[in-house]
Amino acid sequence: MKGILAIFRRELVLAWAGGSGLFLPAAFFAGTIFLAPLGVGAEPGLLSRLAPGLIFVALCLASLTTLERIFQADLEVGALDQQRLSGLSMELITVVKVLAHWLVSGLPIALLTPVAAVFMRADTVTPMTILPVFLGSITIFLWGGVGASLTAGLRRSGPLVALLVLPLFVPVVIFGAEELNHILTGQTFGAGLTLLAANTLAALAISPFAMALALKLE
Amino acid sequence: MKGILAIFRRELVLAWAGGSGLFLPAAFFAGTIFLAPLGVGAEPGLLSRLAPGLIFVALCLASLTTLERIFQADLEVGALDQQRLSGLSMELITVVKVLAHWLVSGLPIALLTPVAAVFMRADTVTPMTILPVFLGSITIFLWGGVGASLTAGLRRSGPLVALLVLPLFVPVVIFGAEELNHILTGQTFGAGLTLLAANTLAALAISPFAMALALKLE
Amino acid sequence: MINRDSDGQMALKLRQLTAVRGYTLLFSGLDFDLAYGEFAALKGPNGAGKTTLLRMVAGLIAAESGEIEYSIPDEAPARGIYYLGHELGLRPNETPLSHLRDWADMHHQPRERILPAIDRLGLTSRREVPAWSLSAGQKKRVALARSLVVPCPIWLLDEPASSLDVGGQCLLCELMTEHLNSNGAILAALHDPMDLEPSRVLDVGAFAP
Amino acid sequence: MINRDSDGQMALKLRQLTAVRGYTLLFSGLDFDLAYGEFAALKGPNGAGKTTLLRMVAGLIAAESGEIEYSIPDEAPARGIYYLGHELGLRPNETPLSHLRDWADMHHQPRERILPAIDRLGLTSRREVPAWSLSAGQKKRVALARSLVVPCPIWLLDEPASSLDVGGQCLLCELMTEHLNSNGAILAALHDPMDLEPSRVLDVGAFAP
Amino acid sequence: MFSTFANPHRFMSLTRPLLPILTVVAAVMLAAGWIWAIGFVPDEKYQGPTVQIMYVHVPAAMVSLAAYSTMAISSLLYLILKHSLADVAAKSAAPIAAALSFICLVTGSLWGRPTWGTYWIWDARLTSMLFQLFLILGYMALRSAFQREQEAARAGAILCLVGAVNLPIIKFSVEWWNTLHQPAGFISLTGDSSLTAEFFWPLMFNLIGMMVLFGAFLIATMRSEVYKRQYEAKLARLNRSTS
Ligand code: HEM
Ligand SMILES: Nc1ncnc2c1ncn2[C@@H]1O[C@H](COP(=O)(O)OP(=O)(O)OP(=O)(O)O)[C@@H](O)[C@H]1O
Ligand SMILES: Nc1ncnc2c1ncn2[C@@H]1O[C@H](COP(=O)(O)OP(=O)(O)OP(=O)(O)O)[C@@H](O)[C@H]1O
Ligand SMILES: [Mg+2]
Ligand SMILES: [Mg+2]
Repeated sequence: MKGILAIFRRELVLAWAGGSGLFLPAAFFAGTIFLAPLGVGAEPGLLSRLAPGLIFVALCLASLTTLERIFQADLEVGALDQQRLSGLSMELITVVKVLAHWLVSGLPIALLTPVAAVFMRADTVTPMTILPVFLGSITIFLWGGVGASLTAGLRRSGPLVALLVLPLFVPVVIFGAEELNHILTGQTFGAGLTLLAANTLAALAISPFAMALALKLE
Repeated sequence: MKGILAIFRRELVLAWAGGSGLFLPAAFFAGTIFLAPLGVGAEPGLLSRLAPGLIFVALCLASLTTLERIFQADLEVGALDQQRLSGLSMELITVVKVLAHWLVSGLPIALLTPVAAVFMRADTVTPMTILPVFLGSITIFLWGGVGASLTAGLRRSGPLVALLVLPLFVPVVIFGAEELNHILTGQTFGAGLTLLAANTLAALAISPFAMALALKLE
Repeated sequence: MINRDSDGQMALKLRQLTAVRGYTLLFSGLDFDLAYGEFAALKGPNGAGKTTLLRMVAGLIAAESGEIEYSIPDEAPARGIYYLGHELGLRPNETPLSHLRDWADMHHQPRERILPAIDRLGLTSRREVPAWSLSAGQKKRVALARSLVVPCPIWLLDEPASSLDVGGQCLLCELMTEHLNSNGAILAALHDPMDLEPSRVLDVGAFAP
Repeated sequence: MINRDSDGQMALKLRQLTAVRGYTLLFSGLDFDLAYGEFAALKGPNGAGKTTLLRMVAGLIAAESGEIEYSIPDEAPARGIYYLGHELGLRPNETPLSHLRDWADMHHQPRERILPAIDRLGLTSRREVPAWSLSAGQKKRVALARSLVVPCPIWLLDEPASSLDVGGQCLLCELMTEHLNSNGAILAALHDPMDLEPSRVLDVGAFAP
Repeated sequence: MFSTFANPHRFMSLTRPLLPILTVVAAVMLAAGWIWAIGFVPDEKYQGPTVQIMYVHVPAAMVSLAAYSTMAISSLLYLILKHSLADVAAKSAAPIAAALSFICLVTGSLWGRPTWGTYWIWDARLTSMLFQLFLILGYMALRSAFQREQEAARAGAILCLVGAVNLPIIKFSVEWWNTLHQPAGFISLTGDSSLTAEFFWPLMFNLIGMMVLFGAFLIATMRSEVYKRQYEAKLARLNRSTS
């Protein structure tokens, strides 16, 4: 337990200081919120409708770009070997890595969603706005971790292998964006939220084993 | 000349096989065309107005995700050293690298623009639709290359790049999206196109020197 | 199979090991025993499978067939194996100090051992610079310091002497001698002879098909 | 300064070289001449600045102060320097063959030399596998094959013998002898003695502050 | 010419007396401009008392552009002449330029609320000003990521010059797009000002005062940077001679 906490703490520091910390979500956030209106024009109704889709696409990209590098970099320099020799289970190690990075680059996007919504002039912004993005971001990071570990284990750089997980993202994006849209337009939650939560649970249950297996592929 | 052609050919193969090839533009294309309507709803006028903004945001993200790795990876394994020892000018080498990656992940986005426009139900789609995205994509990739090369020498991977280049992208996004919008709504070109072209020329003239200088930083 | 008792003096028993990489059979039917207190040299030409064998023994890759049996004393940390590979496990943006702290924490070892280890390996002035800026020999020394911070009974070393200067090679011999004296076991892939004479030699090339 | 004539027998002249890395002065006032046909060994403890010096001479990093003067024969390809560093310049997903093709093209050298070079370095069976799957010694051999494909008058070698097996080290000595016989110059950072005796020794440690 | 002036010692001795003079001039100009603006200028016909913000907004906007130009020119000089004083100038101007951009943005959006009915709008001038701020922050972040001053200087200079493409866009954005923002006209090349004299002169005082204040700040930060570098060099020399 102390060992896994040590790994968690380290990954958190790495994620934070190693560049992805806050910058990445901030960058995607900025990309979403600043660049989109530049291209679309600043008409009120238009922007707020774009927001859910853009936020979820930003999440997918953030998860892939941050996670892809951690697994691959650790594998290349042999840091993963050392972690495996610590006797801790790979399932725990991988999921801890993903969660640390989610905490640093996924969660802030979720927390910033209401701000984004305000900027994009949504009708109603409640604290509930965070919920679908919160669930969606964990799920996307976990599935993204599976894609990243496959890339790393196969030593093929590049998004080719990450393409494999795109289908896993699709339900999250669809349900998540739909629910977010509901909330932003002042409607109540729909059935999508349950499906989203189910997807999150599935990701939590399956992805650790998938990631551990993928990294042992070598 | 033959040497630089060899490098160009190699970078092209790398860009293609190394993962960025076609997948990335395709993913963004899909993201734009399939995800956007999910979040926005399929009203005719609405979608076509979103298209310019979405396409340019996609270009910015595509340039960052592909370019960041090329310079850094080559620097880490020492491949850049060997290229420098070839006696070819670093200005040429860097610009050739960027253009190869643009060819593989930027140009396809430009070429797919009319298709995207049709899907998004723009009023008028002419071959001219390609022009602003074509110019814009080269420019974005060149400025993106400057950001990537500045941070590669730092050996700190991570989204510092995004912060650096986002301001450089802004004019391109503003001019480009505006012109594209003109075209899609059946208007003639505006002053923006001249400014866009001027920015492209500036990028072509300045960025090779900036990149070469930046990579000599170590 | 891991045997958690040190009564049996055998540290490692390899039985009928077979290794395949890519589509090539590297070696097959490899039998070898390593006792505690013993230093065995692993020999063989480039590409014979020395690294592959060491990684198999460390449990980092699976053997095609055959068995590997350890017996590791109870008080050893975690899996009890110190592996020094071609890749040293250094993350470029972290410092020697932060690496050693992580390793200590990960294996529940006290952090007090870190500073003496750094001193002993001559890294005192470099302990707070990022690993990418270390020289090749300095990197190797950081990885060697790990053996002092996380004391493991079985050492698996892949070309441990490479990129160390003369002083560093002496230090390595010292560390290895101390380890053997405290009843540790060492299996090391070597191309060049070391000052420390191995008690046994395992030639992977002899098991090639 | 590059002198494009080989009349002057001096391959390299280093004058009052000073190197600073981070905030540390590594060496200063270093003077050294290397003539064609000569093999000089670069010595010094870990972190003395051997790699730094070689990279400076190769033109990959700038000297803090001082001058480096080359004279390179007209027929030499490009900058005429073969640099074998700690990083071998191999992209993990490319094969030995594709690497050598690139290098040949980049320096306008005929591709016909590639296959013989691969054969000579014993890589024939490995020539089409990705570089990440090569063993340490095989990677080194790919980098050595470059010297045959792109023949440069000045060789700068950073611990060339490391991770080569006995046969590989013989081969390296052969390659170096041939290069010296065809009037080439070699400056090599070495920790261990080689079979080939260096005609001069440059001790970087002697110029440390 | 530059190198004789750019000798750090000469720079230090030249600016020692200059600094208090500039400070006093700036203080006097700004004080006069403000008292005039608040006390003696009538409220504007349409905007009422909010027009007072102009006396901060316009000088801050113009001087922030000047500050960025200073950074760009110094960077160019540094890349060409490799003289460290040019780098000192660029480095020192950055935080001042950032602060001025920030003030311009804040006062602009405070002014926007009563005049345009919104704090923020995605118009070209506003956006490009926002990105100038980001660019300067990026410049500072990039510099601080390097260990050695020379490397930081070179990287910073490259970024700053490349970022200078943004300058004309900020400057001329109001002419290229029809936006909500006021077009230039307060000082035009043809000499005729769209502002009446009663608004013009206090603004002029504030503008010149702000310009001089920028000069004073710049010189002060440059002096402390030069001191810092001299101290570090001395320390390094000491380290070398003792080790
Ligand atoms: C956040 C919002 C704003 C930003 C970023 C901004 C930015 C700028 C900039 C960069 C300039 C300097 C232009 C130059 O040197 O040529 C400027 C000038 C000026 N601004 Fe703003 N501005 C903002 C809001 C406003 C508002 C709300 C008003 C008034 C309704 C206003 C009125 C002016 C005027 C009168 C000038 C002087 C124009 C001239 O004659 O050159 N600005 N602003
Ligand atoms: N992951 C892999 N996939 C396919 N082939 C591999 C892989 N790893 C190693 N090989 C091949 O297996 C063989 C043995 O490699 P190994 O690294 O074990 O050799 P080695 O004895 O350590 O050699 P060296 O002395 O050069 O370090 C080599 O021919 C290598 O190309
Ligand atoms: N980019 C860098 N930034 C800061 N310090 C560096 C950098 N590169 C090397 N150093 C430091 O400079 C010193 C010399 O390094 P160098 O690699 O030249 O040593 P070396 O003589 O090759 O040592 P070795 O025998 O271990 O290979 C080392 O102390 C190293 O930590
Ligand atoms: Mg090996
Ligand atoms: Mg070295």
